[in-house]
Amino acid sequence: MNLHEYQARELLKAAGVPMLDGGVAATADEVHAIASRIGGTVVVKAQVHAGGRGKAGGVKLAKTPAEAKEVAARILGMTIKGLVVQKVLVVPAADIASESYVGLIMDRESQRPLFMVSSAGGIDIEEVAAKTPEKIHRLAVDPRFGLMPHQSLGLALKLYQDFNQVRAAARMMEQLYSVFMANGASLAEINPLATTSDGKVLALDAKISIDDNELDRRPDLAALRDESAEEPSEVTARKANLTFIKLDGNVGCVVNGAGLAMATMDLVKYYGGDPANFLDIGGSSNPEKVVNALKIITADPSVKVILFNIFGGITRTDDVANGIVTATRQFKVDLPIVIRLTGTNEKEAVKILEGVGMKALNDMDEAVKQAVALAKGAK
Amino acid sequence: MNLHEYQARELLKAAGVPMLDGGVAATADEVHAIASRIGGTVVVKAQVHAGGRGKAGGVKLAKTPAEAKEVAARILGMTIKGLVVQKVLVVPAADIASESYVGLIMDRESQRPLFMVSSAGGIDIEEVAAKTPEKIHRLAVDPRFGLMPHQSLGLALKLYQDFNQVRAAARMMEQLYSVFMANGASLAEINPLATTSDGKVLALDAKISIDDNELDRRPDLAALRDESAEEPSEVTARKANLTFIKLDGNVGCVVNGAGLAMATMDLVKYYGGDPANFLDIGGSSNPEKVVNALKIITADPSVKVILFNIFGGITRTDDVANGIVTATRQFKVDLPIVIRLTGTNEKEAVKILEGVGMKALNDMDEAVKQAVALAKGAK
Amino acid sequence: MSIFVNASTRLVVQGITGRDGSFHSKQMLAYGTDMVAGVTPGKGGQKFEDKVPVFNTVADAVRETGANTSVIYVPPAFAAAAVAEAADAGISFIVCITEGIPVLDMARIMPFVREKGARLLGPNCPGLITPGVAKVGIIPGQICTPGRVGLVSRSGTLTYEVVNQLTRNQIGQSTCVGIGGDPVIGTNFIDVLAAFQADPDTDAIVMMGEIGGTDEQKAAAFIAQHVTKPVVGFIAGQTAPPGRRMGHAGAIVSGSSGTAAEKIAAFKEAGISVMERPADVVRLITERLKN
Amino acid sequence: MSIFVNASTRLVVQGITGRDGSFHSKQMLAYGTDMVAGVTPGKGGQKFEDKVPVFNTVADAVRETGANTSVIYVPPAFAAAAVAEAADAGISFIVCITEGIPVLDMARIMPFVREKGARLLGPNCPGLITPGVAKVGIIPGQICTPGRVGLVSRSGTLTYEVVNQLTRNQIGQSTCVGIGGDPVIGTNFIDVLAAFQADPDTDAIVMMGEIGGTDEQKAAAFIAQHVTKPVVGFIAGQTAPPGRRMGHAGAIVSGSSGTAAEKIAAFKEAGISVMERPADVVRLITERLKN
Repeated sequence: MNLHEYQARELLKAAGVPMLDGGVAATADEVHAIASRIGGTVVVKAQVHAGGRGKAGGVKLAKTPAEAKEVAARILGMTIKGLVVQKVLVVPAADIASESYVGLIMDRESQRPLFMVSSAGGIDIEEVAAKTPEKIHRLAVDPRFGLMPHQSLGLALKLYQDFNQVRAAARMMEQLYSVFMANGASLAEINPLATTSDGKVLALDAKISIDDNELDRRPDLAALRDESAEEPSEVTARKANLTFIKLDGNVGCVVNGAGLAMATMDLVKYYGGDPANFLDIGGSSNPEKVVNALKIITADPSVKVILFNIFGGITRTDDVANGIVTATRQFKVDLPIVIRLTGTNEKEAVKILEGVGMKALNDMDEAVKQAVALAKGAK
Repeated sequence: MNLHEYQARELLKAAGVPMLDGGVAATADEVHAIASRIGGTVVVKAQVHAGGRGKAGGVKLAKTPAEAKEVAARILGMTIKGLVVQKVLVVPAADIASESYVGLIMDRESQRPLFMVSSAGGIDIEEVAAKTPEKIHRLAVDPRFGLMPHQSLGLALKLYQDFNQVRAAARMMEQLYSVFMANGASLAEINPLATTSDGKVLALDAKISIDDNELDRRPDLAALRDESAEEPSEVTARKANLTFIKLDGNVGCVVNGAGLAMATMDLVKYYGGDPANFLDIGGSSNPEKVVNALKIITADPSVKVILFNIFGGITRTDDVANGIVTATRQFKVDLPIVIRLTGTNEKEAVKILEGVGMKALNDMDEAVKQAVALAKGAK
Repeated sequence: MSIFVNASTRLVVQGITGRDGSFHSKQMLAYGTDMVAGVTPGKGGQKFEDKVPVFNTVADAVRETGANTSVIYVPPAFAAAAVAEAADAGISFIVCITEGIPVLDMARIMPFVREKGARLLGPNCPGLITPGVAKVGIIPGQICTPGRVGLVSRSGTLTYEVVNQLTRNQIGQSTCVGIGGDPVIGTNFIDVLAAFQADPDTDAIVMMGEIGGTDEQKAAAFIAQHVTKPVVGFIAGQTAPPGRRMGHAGAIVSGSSGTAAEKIAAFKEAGISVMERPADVVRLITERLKN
Repeated sequence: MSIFVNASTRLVVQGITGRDGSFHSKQMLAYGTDMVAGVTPGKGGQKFEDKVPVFNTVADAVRETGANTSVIYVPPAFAAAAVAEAADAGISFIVCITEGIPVLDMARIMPFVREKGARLLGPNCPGLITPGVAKVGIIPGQICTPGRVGLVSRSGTLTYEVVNQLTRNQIGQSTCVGIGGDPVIGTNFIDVLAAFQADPDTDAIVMMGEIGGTDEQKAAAFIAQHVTKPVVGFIAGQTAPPGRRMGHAGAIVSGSSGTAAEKIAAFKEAGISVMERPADVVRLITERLKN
């Protein structure tokens, strides 16, 4: 789960990371009030879960409260990469002398939180990484010992010469690490970590993503989720414990397991069709999930056929069958449904489906071919 | 530094350890008020840094607030093992069904915090340990991983059969461990860990000692020190950064290093004398320390001679010589002083002492023999 | 023989009395797996299905039954601790089925598992099966048949699909292993490939990868250097949309790697026969075993 | 030769610019120790005494000077971290002089030091000296003389006392080692005894213990089993009052052990000649070397 910049700032601030005092607002009037309180030039920043806000016009300078209000009125409601801006963050404009980058991510390879720092920070950090990888310094932190003082100092020495700045940056890395670990983050970034012309070191922008698996036991973090900033169909899917990604085709896919879901989409393409979505109903079986999956897919008008591809393991195919039967009783499904079921409790599943006059195929290729043919016939 | 029971209770309570609600008081009237608030039978417990309070009459039951006041009036001001009772803790009398023991100590051998638990808790736990060591279960916790859930459960299973009690005890061990680690404890004990007749698990008494080396960076813990509950000469010594233990003899010893201090006392005894104290001025040299050491020793009327035994390493002997000179200028020292100095900056030290007409010996045996002879002559 | 589980596997099920744990324990028992114990704290002393003794702790189970392998079905919040408990109790092979374990929980306990000398398979994996001998996890036993093809996969149900293709075409398996797709896993492709290479009863290997990360490329490099047995591979996700970027850091760590095209190229370069669709496995394995 | 420090010792001083660090660094330099670097964060680029380069980090010092041994004089709150830094930078022998380090700090970093394969001497110890070759720590050089008696002690100044007795009587030392008396230390009696036993240039060993704990008894048992060289021992604290009890737990852990009488008995049983007073060392060593 991605946090908004203003939420990430709050977590970092509580840990002591130095940053400029700002405020978050949902209306242009609130922005005026905040800008008045701050005084001087401010930056108004769109709070959306999308990169490249600045280039999309979602970050603007304003010299006066009146200008801030005006700018905010333009940014609020703006759409950036499909997401509507609901809130803006207002912070004083900083007098930046240099920009560094500090990122901390859960690294698959080392299986540890990995620091990446560079004195060449700012919005072009990815280009720096691609073109001059030697400018990115890395350190995997052993969680058994935490970030040790000589390690944070060593990282900070890659960023600054002035020892006051080195110590300030080292402290911020320790704070960033503690926020990361304490909140089950999968990513925590400060970019830019800026020095001002009077030598101070400040976090000017922050990004934190929380591991979704932490949220069940951390209601405080789960409460930070801003559903208004997400794709509605994905919100519905997540609430139903489904993984759903909308695509452009017309074959609606309901599959158990991400690997098989991808392989099913690949096979739809292989046989000349176009998948309408990625939808993984996951491991544990629960008829309700199938009902929700069908609701989400049938809500997409471009879908012409629904393809179930279920290989039972931990998922019991009879549960899926029951879900299909329940769904078709709860609401009318006008689309053709092609069902492929095999594995755990397959016999029971077939019986259940046959009981309502539905048929289940056993072969994946055959099911996909049928679904593609139906989708083409429906055009 | 030992905490009082009521202070230890506060740390444990903040960590969530279940215990009976009580109050601490310095006067009998306050005890009356607390007992009235609690209602029913209470226990009034002397808050002193000494074991065997109960046997010394420092722990009493009282059925009414009036009786509690009366009991408190007797306990407050009582002397237990040389320490005057300044405060009492008042807690409800618990209906105890069983008493277990849970202790956590920094263990030299494993170099880890070591849990010791026994279902045979209570005041006789040391006898249990001596006579039936198999009743004490031990677990050294690896600080890299902390106390893992299966470990706390395993310990709790040594104490209880009822699984609600097992889980409650496991949780308390986790809380005890977190208090131990978060406060730099060298010891944390719950004894008894009691079950009440209605099956609840409660900490009825608690003892925590903080590593003295933690106190510099933990003013919150240092503030818990109760100097009124300590031997005054030892308070003075500690404030002067000296390690001082009063003994029964008449040869006052000022030595640098605990090992040499003990060997000096042993040698005093070897030559027929009796040391008046153990006093270690420690490693780093500082003339002020010597002045304070002399003040503490000369305050003891039984001292007949003062013996310095300084072997310079990190301690510079010239600093010690300067300290002696400063002290004898600041206040009159009526006792004979035998000085043995050797090691770092020895030549400078001898020169300093000779400058004020004092003599320094080079040999430890000779110095001790002289001091013992002077002490005997003074009798 | 087989890899990781075989006739001397003595299995303890952690979370045997839970919904998923009891369902799959019955299936493992029915398959003939030598299940010697179950663990559910607080339920020690019970018997599962009237025959498998249940203990409060894995240590008790090991002491009383000599269990050497464990499979974990406990809820995500407790699963990493269950892995640590198994490792601490001396279990040498631990299979964690549980999905949704916080990644940092795993990052914290993995070093402990390694220090204890245990091997962890998973988490968030379907486990493994040595057909005809032992099933540890949730791979449906009826789709497998004993034989000499080893299979390793990052995904669950896709594994079943391919195993099923093999079995329907009378190509038996030595062991089928699902390594799981979580960021922190105990056993990776290379570990399994090395085991299959060393197993005298495995003649060929099927490897099922996915888009994302670079594990498949590393495995391909390992195969080129160390695996002499024929390998057939698949990459799922050729038509999948690119995953969400994880900040700048995600882009910096992974660079441009992780696409299906890149992985397929790495496979081909390493001499791996690449399946276009799951059903291709039969033809390719047959071809490679002929040569 | 000697143990732990010798002619190939290349020393880095952590905390070289502090009060104690600079004082003792001058003494170590004067003694002829091959001091190649100093470390004080923020003072990188300076020179100590116009010749020893100062670095910001131990890693820099190791890379630039090939330092292999470190001695630590940093304040207690930072000393455990300094030990970890040295170990992480590849220093193989670390001497920590600092007194007053929180015990849990040491308990937390000791496993790291071990994993890095480094040996730590101390903390809260006087260091060690191989007379005529290298002094690492604070043992006064002028009281030592080269020779063939190895000395190990839990205390600082008591060590000096005994070394002084030896030197004044023309009994030279191979290496004198102070292990320190903190609850958590890196090198114990047994480690040093084993090193002396293996050192071809050590003929006899002097071991100085104290009351408290059971390290001396364990060392005596080790000596009885593994040390063939003559050993002379001392226990300080025969007349000391019993230490304060550390709750019930302290009593349970240590039982009745820790008294001088018990330790002296263990020494005698292990064939160690026991000194009644420090000056006895000369007579006893001379006797034992004759036989």
